[in-house]
Amino acid sequence: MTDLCGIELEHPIVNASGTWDAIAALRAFGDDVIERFPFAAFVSKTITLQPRQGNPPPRLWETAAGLINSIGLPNKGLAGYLEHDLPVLARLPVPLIVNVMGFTRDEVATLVEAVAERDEVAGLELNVSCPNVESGLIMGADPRETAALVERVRPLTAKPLIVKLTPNATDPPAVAEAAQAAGADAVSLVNTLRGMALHPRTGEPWLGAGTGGVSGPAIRAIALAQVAQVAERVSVPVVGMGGVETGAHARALLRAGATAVAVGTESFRDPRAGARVAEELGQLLRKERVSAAT
Amino acid sequence: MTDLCGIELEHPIVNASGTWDAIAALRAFGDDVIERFPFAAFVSKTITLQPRQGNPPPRLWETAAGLINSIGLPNKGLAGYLEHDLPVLARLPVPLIVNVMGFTRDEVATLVEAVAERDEVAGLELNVSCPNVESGLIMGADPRETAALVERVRPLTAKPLIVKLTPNATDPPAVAEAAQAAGADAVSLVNTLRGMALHPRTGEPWLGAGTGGVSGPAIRAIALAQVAQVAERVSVPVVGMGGVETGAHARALLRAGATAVAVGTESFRDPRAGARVAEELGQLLRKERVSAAT
Amino acid sequence: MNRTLAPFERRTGTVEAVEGLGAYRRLRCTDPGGPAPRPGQFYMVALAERWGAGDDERPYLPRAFSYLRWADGTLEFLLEDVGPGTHRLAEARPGEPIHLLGPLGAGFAPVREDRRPLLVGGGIGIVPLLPLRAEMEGGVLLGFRDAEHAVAADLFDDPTVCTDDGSTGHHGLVTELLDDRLDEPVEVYACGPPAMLEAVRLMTGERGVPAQLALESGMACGFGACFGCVVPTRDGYVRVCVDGPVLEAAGLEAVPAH
Amino acid sequence: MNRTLAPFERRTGTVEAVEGLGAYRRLRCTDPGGPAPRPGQFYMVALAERWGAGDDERPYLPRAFSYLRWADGTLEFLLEDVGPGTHRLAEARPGEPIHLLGPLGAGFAPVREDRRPLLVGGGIGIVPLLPLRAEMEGGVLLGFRDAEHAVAADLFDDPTVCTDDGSTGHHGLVTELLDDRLDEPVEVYACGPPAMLEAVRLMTGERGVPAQLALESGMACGFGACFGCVVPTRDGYVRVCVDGPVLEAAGLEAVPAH
Ligand SMILES: Cc1cc2nc3c(=O)[nH]c(=O)nc-3n(C[C@H](O)[C@H](O)[C@H](O)COP(=O)(O)OP(=O)(O)OC[C@H]3O[C@@H](n4cnc5c(N)ncnc54)[C@H](O)[C@@H]3O)c2cc1C
Ligand SMILES: Cc1cc2nc3c(=O)[nH]c(=O)nc-3n(C[C@H](O)[C@H](O)[C@H](O)COP(=O)(O)OP(=O)(O)OC[C@H]3O[C@@H](n4cnc5c(N)ncnc54)[C@H](O)[C@@H]3O)c2cc1C
Ligand SMILES: Cc1cc2nc3c(=O)[nH]c(=O)nc-3n(C[C@H](O)[C@H](O)[C@H](O)COP(=O)(O)O)c2cc1C
Ligand SMILES: Cc1cc2nc3c(=O)[nH]c(=O)nc-3n(C[C@H](O)[C@H](O)[C@H](O)COP(=O)(O)O)c2cc1C
Ligand code: FES
Ligand code: FES
Repeated sequence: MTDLCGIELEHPIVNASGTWDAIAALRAFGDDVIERFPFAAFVSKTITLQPRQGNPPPRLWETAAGLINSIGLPNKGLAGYLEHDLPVLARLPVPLIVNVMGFTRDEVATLVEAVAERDEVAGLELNVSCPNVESGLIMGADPRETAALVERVRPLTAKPLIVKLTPNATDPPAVAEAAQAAGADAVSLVNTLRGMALHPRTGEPWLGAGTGGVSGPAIRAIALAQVAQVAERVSVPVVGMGGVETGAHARALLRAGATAVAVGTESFRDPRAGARVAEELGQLLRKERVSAAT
Repeated sequence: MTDLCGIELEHPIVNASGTWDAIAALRAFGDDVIERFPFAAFVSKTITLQPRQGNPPPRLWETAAGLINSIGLPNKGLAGYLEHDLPVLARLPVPLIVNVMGFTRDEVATLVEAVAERDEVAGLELNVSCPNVESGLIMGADPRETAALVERVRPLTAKPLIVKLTPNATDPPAVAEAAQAAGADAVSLVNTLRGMALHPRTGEPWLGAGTGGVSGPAIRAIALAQVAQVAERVSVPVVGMGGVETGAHARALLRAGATAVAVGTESFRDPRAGARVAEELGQLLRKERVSAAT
Repeated sequence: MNRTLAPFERRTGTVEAVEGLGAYRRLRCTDPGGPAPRPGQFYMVALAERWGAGDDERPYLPRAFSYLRWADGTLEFLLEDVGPGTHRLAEARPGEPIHLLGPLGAGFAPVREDRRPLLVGGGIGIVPLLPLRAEMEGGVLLGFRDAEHAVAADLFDDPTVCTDDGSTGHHGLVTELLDDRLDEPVEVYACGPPAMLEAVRLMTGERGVPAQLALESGMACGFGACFGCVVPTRDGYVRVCVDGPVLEAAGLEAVPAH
Repeated sequence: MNRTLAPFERRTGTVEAVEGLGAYRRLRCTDPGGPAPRPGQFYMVALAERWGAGDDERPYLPRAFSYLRWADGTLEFLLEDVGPGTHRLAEARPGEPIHLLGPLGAGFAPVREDRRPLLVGGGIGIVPLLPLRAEMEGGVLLGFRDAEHAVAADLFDDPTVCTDDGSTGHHGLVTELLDDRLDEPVEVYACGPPAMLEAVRLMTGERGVPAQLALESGMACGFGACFGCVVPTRDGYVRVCVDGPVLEAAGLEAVPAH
């Protein structure tokens, strides 16, 4: 049993937001998805106040041991999510964590309030990797911006608030400290690193949005360093992620100070990667206990 | 011919600082190194005012499509470099760019003045990826710090000053703009991304220094994005680097706005990688000219 | 029903044979416990070992492939070597373990009342038409670059074949052959390169002929998780992997070039 | 002279054979245009294709290997499969292109006046001793984990062999055998695991016996470019790849465990 700021998890492995769509999986795999759900909690893809179509394709580029994506947060918007998705997600056998993002503090506040009041929701994750359209600053890259945001929404709910940090920042530990001081119950990292690729023939940017975010094994060592530095500086639990493919990778993040570990891109290669990583991690931890005892 | 802020290059490919030691190469390969030098300019490893032993081993960790290093800038110090290394490096058939780093602005000033006055030196590269021991800030992560440093040393020499940016920053383009405004003749990027690895058995940090810097293909897409963003914001030439293994990778950085391209970790796999990349790049550019003409 | 649910498991089969078929490679492997797919569905495929270390250290993600044949416990794919993933698969050795996820997506729908199916394939796009042809009578028009690629047409019985260079069959584009048939009461089932499918979409649209297009798109996951494979439709972007790959031409805004 | 200069070129040979030798694998390849190396020198080796995509998507960098034999145009290596790089090489197929850089580093120095060479090897560390033995008469003490590893001792003529588990030869550590010989006027030439070399360093130091140790160290480049392979000596860190791999025991602060 893992306690993630009050959210009870069967094991420490959850999905990374935006890398697993339980509703689409039900269409592809049927109810097995519910009976054999691979994660200890389900983190929904980022929802915004208004519906979003997302970025123009192409949205994907495969890079060395990694993926660049420019999905652009397509989603049904708050109302659509609450009406259509939430009832289906309530069928999942695990706690539901809803990831939200807004372009102003008020927007985030509206989202947090409306989502938190729903009983199906165990906790919220704030995606602060986007610019504040008022200040122009990336909310999650600036400690003051992050603090102001968390202070604004903290009073709106007693449910766990997880702040998801961006790695595209000079000092993620400072941002994490600011989030904690402002009342965040946990922090999660890393989000994707800004990346780019050019069309092999035309030389123009390949991705419809020009640039995207890098994920997968290519960022594993960078993620581990940031998780370790953040965990050293905050006392709230840390959800570590970035390139996790095996139980050993998850173990490394736990050693670095993470309480839970999220599996993202690896799920694209294996839809049940979460369950496999959890299994491998469990075996590693048992082995360690045995050799420690003897 | 490539003109890098006044430094004439036979082709656009140079070495990345700290990834090619011409003096050691002479010991391993003999004078062929001089007769068939693989780069259009030689960029020396960072030198500091005082001699440095560097970090305790282990200093290397191989990660997915990349390398993490914690070398720690071992060098003979300014005096040792000028007395022992410079005379040997003067034998190289290409322009010499000396990379320097200091822990205070005065230290950097001393280095720049002493190095720039030597005729063997064609230009200087300022490694600003380290903390200013006075302000505690990473010089190259903060636009004001960078501007203050460049303003301090700019008057000391008429020779080209290249500021090497760190990717571990929220807004590298802002730092580049500040460097340009303060009188930098060019900027180079990216340096390594902060990364970490744990010992496979003990779980303790593998690297003697705890963390290190990630280089190689794993950071290629991240480097390309930063080079493109910086090149868009500054008018001075940009030296692009990060994971370059082939002429196509160099071509992408040139398209993104770079004037020259540095080859780093790939030289560890092939000591003449620079010459190969230059050759492949030349073929690509010729092909493009032909198909453009027809 | 045009969608067989995939087992919720990336399963591991064994490569049995990889042989050339004209310009293409045919890969046969075991599919332990895999259900019978529907024509137009696809699989996400990756070799279990040494998947990577090709050009630019790729492939990393699995690749999407329509199935050429499925017979209890055995799958066949037809591959065109266009990059590191298909190259690695084209070099697979018998006995190698191979990861399979699928069948995925929505296949072709039954033909409409009072219409005869007309199957139109271009290049490697002929693949999903073979299992479809086994289920419905109807004409088959196949276009290829040249005779070497057209060898794959032998998989079909009496198809009408054309090549861009005239090295075999009619000299010209398959869409030219299609044009002559659009006055008949047909329903078009097409798969091929984007340019061909876009032409089919426009032609059938003008002539009011229903058409089902099996699209391709760069995919990371194949089961709706990444939102990366979208194409623009009249009601916004849809995911080719779960809402397609077979989509009604009438619903599409365009067939994207990528 | 204990250092042959390497051609300034990563050259590409061809794998001719890979066979088992007890617990180890022996790889033979062509070495087009490579010069004769000196005992104790090494090569940076990587297969030209599919170098990567093993555990954790590795290997990425080439790996360092002493040479077991060199005869005009042909190189032999002995490998212990301990990770993705050695694993890939152990699986190499005849005909595969293989990248070679070398010979690199400084090999063993001639024996001192009035001293007889005593060669001491542990495990895979016996490799550089074979070409050395061909150049100098003297005793050979070899230690292995067990009989399966000790098979490699057959490469030498009449070595004294011991195993940790006593499954063949003397039961015990090679350093115990060495201890009995240190009163003789010998010069020790040793290569093996860090713990063994550290023991040799301390023993020979106490008894005032000169010893040359062939060290290992994690390497990225092998030609002094990365400063990654350093070991601590009495005059600071030195690079094993250019100042070594053979270093005088007396000059070392310690033989690092990594
Ligand atoms: C539903 C479906 C069914 C398919 N059925 C078949 C089939 O039956 N047979 C068959 O041969 N193919 C089929 N394909 C196509 C097949 O999936 C692609 O050819 C394959 O994924 C190419 O992978 P690759 O690594 O070989 O080449 P890649 O290089 O990955 O892809 C080739 C193309 O992708 C683009 N590209 C180049 N580099 C990158 C990069 N780094 N990241 C992303 N894109 C890049 C370029 O446009 C290039 O032309 C199908 C695709 C789909 C979606
Ligand atoms: C001069 C010299 C001569 C040598 N001669 C021989 C020889 O003749 N025969 C022979 O078999 N070997 C020889 N070696 C050792 C050989 O180079 C290593 O065994 C090889 O590099 C291991 O690579 P790997 O990928 O197989 O395993 P790796 O996993 O790279 O290395 C195994 C060890 O390295 C560490 N390690 C684990 N993961 C990593 C990582 N990601 N990055 C860095 N280190 C890691 C661990 O301690 C592990 O036990 C020699 C080494 C040197 C320096
Ligand atoms: C295709 C894709 C879509 C993503 N969408 C979101 C998202 O909607 N919200 C979010 O907070 N993170 C999103 N992420 C980031 C992941 O949650 C995760 O932080 C990142 O991918 C690193 O983990 P990984 O290397 O295991 O994939 C997305 C990542 C990918 C690859
Ligand atoms: C082993 C190693 C040592 C390095 N030493 C230096 C250095 O002394 N000074 C410096 O400015 N950059 C140094 N770098 C960074 C490189 O110059 C380059 O910015 C980085 O490696 C990215 O390029 P690459 O991916 O092609 O290696 C070093 C990199 C490596 C791998
Ligand atoms: S391929 Fe991931 S959603 Fe379609
Ligand atoms: S291995 Fe690079 S300096 Fe020795």
